[in-house]
Amino acid sequence: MTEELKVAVERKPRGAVLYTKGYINNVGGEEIANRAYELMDDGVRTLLLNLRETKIVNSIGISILIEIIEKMMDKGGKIAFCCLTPVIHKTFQIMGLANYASIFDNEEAASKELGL
Amino acid sequence: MTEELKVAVERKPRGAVLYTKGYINNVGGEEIANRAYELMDDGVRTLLLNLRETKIVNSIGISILIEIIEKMMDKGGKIAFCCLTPVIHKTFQIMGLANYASIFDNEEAASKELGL
Amino acid sequence: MTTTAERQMELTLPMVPDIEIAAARAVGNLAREMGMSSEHVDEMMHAVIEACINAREHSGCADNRIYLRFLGTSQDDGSRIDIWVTDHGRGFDPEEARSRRTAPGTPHKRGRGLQLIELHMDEVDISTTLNGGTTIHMVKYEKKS
Amino acid sequence: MTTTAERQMELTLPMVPDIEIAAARAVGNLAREMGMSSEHVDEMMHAVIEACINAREHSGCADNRIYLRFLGTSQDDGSRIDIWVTDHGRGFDPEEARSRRTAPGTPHKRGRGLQLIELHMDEVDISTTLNGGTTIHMVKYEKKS
Ligand SMILES: Nc1ncnc2c1ncn2[C@@H]1O[C@H](COP(=O)(O)OP(=O)(O)O)[C@@H](O)[C@H]1O
Ligand SMILES: Nc1ncnc2c1ncn2[C@@H]1O[C@H](COP(=O)(O)OP(=O)(O)O)[C@@H](O)[C@H]1O
Repeated sequence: MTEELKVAVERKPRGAVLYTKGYINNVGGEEIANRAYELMDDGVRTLLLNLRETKIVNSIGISILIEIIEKMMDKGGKIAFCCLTPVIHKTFQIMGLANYASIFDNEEAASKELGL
Repeated sequence: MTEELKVAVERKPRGAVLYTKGYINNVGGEEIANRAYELMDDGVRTLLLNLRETKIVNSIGISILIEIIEKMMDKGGKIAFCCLTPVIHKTFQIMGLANYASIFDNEEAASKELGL
Repeated sequence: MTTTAERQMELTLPMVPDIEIAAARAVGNLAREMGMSSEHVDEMMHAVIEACINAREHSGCADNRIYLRFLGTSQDDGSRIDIWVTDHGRGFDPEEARSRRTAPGTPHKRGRGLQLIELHMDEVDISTTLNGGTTIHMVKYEKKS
Repeated sequence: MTTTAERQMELTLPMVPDIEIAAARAVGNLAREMGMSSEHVDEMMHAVIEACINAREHSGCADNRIYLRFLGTSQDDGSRIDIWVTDHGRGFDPEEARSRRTAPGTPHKRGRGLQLIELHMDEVDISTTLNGGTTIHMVKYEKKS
């Protein structure tokens, strides 16, 4: 089965947006983590994850997202999410992710609020 | 289940093209027949069926297509098909439909050959 | 020859209009997940559609159900999908049905379902008994290239 | 209350990576065909994914198989889908697993699968015995609007 996650990066004046496409499982989560850590090493401190084209996540994938958030917080930066399906939004809430990452309905609102 | 067939008609200088989208079963076949008979009543004698967006047919649907071809032949006209998937093409051959209707790879080739 | 992966699906469906699409989609997904080529997937889907239509149109069964079983096996040299489509209906005489056939390619409005199934699949056998129902078993192979 | 339509699917899948997607897709199709809302479909798919991951990650079963059964029933007042996810593994103590949980919303890296399942579904019960395997049975309702 090929349920490979695709990640695209867009650098912004004051941060970056990561676009995901596909299933966020362990492998997909690691893929996002690698790209996020590259950006952090590059000095990015504000990162928006746009999950527009992700319809399914699993709890292992989400736990990797939590690790990324923790790493970014250690560096004094912040991570936010936008364009979640209702079920992914709900899942993020139970998993505790909504506690230290802001969640926005769309990318415009997120960019404005984050000052990207 | 809603597997409804959609049919769109485009009148051409010397005939018409019928575009189908979806499953050609008994209901879908009847839908195509109704549109085709309207066109025939209107004097259309060259009719191309573009099945570009049809991936599945069944034998009942095809038998209705054969009826349409027969009616058109009775009126001295002709019916042709284009943009069939390999499996639909093969199916048309066994069902005998390829015997009295031309089958083209694409609409350009069909229009040119039919003089639409 | 070692069998590396096997997956099975059993599906009971009510005989309602277009239910054959649910059956075809299920076998299509299974076949795609096993890496079958899209043309083979398409052929299997069309075969299952004809088998389900026959069960619905001809079996006259009382329980109004179609029973499907799909078995996918991967082997060293490729994969194989077995499909069984069963109804609890009146049964029929396949020889007699075959004798009513016209040659392939002859335009003919009905009586093509079984012929299409045989053409789309690599192996087909029918077990049917009078009032004991019908099972059509079909196999599709895909060799590793 | 009359039951107007019932469909059942049984699925045996090998425990390979991402196989949970095949399971989720199968139940998703069944639910959609029964007219369930897309949000309910999505919730069921996510619940099945977590149950399959648990079976693969924790059951330690020898046969390397996940057994799924989906039953869809339409009634006058709506529809209902029952899902069973079974493994032939080591079993576990659900009470003990629950006691290891942190409160919902507390960031915690693992130990959320069962919680997510309970949240996404209307009813969940687990039958599990030591070395006798685990079956998680879950139900989703959709009332006619
Ligand atoms: N499941 C079935 N139960 C009873 N009779 C069947 C079944 N499948 C096929 N038949 C018989 O075999 C005949 C040939 O079937 P088929 O080749 O599919 O053509 P068609 O369905 O167009 O008649 C049918 O007309 C029917 O009499
Ligand atoms: N099918 C299973 N077989 C054996 N143990 C299981 C099974 N499902 C769950 N468990 C046990 O229950 C615990 C809690 O599961 P869960 O809530 O999904 O969290 P996680 O999988 O993240 O640990 C697991 O750590 C495991 O010990």
